[in-house]
Amino acid sequence: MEREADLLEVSDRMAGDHPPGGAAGDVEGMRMVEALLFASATPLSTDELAQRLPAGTNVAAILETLTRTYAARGVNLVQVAEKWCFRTADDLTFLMHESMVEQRRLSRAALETLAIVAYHQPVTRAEIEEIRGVSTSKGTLDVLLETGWIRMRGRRRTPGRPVTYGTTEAFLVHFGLETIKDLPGLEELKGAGLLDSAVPASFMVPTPDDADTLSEDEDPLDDGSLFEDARDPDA
Amino acid sequence: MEREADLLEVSDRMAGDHPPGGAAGDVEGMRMVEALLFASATPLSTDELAQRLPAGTNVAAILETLTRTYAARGVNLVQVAEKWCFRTADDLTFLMHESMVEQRRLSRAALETLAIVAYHQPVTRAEIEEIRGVSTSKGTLDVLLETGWIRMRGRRRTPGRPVTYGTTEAFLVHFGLETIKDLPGLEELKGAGLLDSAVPASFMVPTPDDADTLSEDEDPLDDGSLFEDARDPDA
Amino acid sequence: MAQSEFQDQFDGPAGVADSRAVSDPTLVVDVDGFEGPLDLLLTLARNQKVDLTRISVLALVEQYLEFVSEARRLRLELAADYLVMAAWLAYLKSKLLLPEQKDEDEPTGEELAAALAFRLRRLEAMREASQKLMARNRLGRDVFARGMPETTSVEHKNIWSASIYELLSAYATQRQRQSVTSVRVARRTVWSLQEARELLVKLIGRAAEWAPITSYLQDYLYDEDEWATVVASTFSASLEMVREGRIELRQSAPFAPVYLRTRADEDVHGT
Repeated sequence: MEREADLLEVSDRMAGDHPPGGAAGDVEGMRMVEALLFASATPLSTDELAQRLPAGTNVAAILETLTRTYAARGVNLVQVAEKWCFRTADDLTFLMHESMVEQRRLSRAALETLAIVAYHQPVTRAEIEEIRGVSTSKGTLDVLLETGWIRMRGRRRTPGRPVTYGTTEAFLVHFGLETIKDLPGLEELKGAGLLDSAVPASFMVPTPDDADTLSEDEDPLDDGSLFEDARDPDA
Repeated sequence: MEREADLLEVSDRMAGDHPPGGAAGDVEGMRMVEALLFASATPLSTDELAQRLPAGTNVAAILETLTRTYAARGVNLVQVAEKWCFRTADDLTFLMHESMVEQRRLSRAALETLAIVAYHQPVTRAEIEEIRGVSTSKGTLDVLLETGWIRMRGRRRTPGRPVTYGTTEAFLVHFGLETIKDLPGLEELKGAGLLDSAVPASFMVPTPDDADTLSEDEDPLDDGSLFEDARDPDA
Repeated sequence: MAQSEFQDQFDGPAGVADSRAVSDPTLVVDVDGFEGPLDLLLTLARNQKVDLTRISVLALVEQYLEFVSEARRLRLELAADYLVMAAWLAYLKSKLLLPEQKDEDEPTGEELAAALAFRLRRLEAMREASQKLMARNRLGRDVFARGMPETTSVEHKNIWSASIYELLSAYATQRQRQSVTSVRVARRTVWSLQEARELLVKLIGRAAEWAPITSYLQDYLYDEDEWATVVASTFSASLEMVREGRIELRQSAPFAPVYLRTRADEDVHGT
């Protein structure tokens, strides 16, 4: 048979150092082991293979040859717990990671919270809630931290030492702002029609400041207690 | 690298007639395609492979080389449903009792119906009955739908808007067909005019068509009424 | 019959389903395991041991009719399909035997025979095709896929997006929402016409001298909020009293103070 001759030649080349009279001549045996190991749902031991192969097949020699044949390929013949199976080559496992990139939009609550952090930073969660008039779920801040647009800055020097939040450089980059001070102020918001011109006189839009240096009433984050806080449901 | 040199040599021998500068030189590409196809539970298209390989990889050439490389082995690289996958060599079936999946025995009526759907698709139940000369029990189509080999495609634009049936990708995968045009004996049947629908005297020789897009005389399934059909108490 | 109704609904009013409405598929199988008259005809045709393209349709028709009459002689229950087919074949036979008539509307015997032969060949072809199909190397029976597919791990990565417009409008909207304090509409004090008139009557008494209307009201105009209603109601009440002839009004120019006094000839009016 042509293909047998072909394979023989190949095997000879691939496993040039096999002992004469070994497995290399048993082309059919080699094909059978390949097929059995490929289709099996579990790794197979040498004995299990031998049971399913024609009597007298030198399974051990075939396995040795095949191990060498496949060593350089994308799939290797490996031994796991004294059983044999094919496995993707170690250096190619990166191919098995498929990264799914999903475009997601921020929820309304997240947008509001983000905006408040941007304008009112450094701001604590309680302050955000006060401005929004509703309680902010932990999830909303988590999502915003995941976006990389806000960060924990420090702790407010008030009872409970709440964490203060501020925006990051990634925030500026994403929203195309050169500095945080480019965020429009009260008059600009009115001018753009975003704010009703009839807002009460007491209405203030703060001048945002994302300076890295902590403000006077902020303490640096202390990692130990931060962890504690982060787990605090009320934090 | 030693193993690359090794593999290169092998590939050169195995695929001696490949064009110079083809895939044979892309040892890493070849290893990656091997790994991806070995690992995947489902056949992968050339595009799907290309997406997961470094840009510029000549996937088609690699697949051609690999097909030839594996042709003589216990596991072959084959094309089904226009996608690629490894399958055990068909002459080694006798070894595979352990891996064999319990196959549902199809009745003669179901087999005939399956063939009619495959060769005459898109086809309505009335047309199936016309060809078989006997009314089709609902169970027959149900069984075939359950195998996942046939599907409801749409509705024929004729009075009563009957449902049209066609085959699925699972059908191609199960029967190892690259495309629906590879159905056995298709050309002869077409040549003999046996795929004509005799009743409406159409002189066109239809070709089975499992394309997802509906043909001109098909309407999309309307979920509402389809559901009604499926729930028929006689079903 | 429920079955035929169902078929109609499923495939529409197709002739094929209708013509067979009276037959029950389970009965069909009972006739010696044939799947309908076409299957029986195909089996008979095969018995001619020739290529299906060269069968003698006439001989086939006779065999079928013979089969049916034999079945009847044995009092076998034949499904209606078989009888319908028998009737049609008897018609075909007569067509084939009688000299051809010039009737362009009806198909000739040869055409009918050819149509029948075509149907038989097509059915046989489909049976062969199904056998060829089933004989292919089928997945899980003849050829096998990888028994231990390596699952690819999927890493979900989110890319968040929001525009500066969304950000600002969210901020403005929610700040504004919060800035709107509830407005309570204060209840206004309104002097009714009745009250104003009573007051007026009491205040002017029998004053016969012209005096500005507001001079009477000095005690009541201390509250700015009430000024308008007091003046308006009093003026309206005074107009009414003028109409009744009880007082007189005088104004020298638009917006000039309005003067009023009791009417001098009240006794005349009283008569």
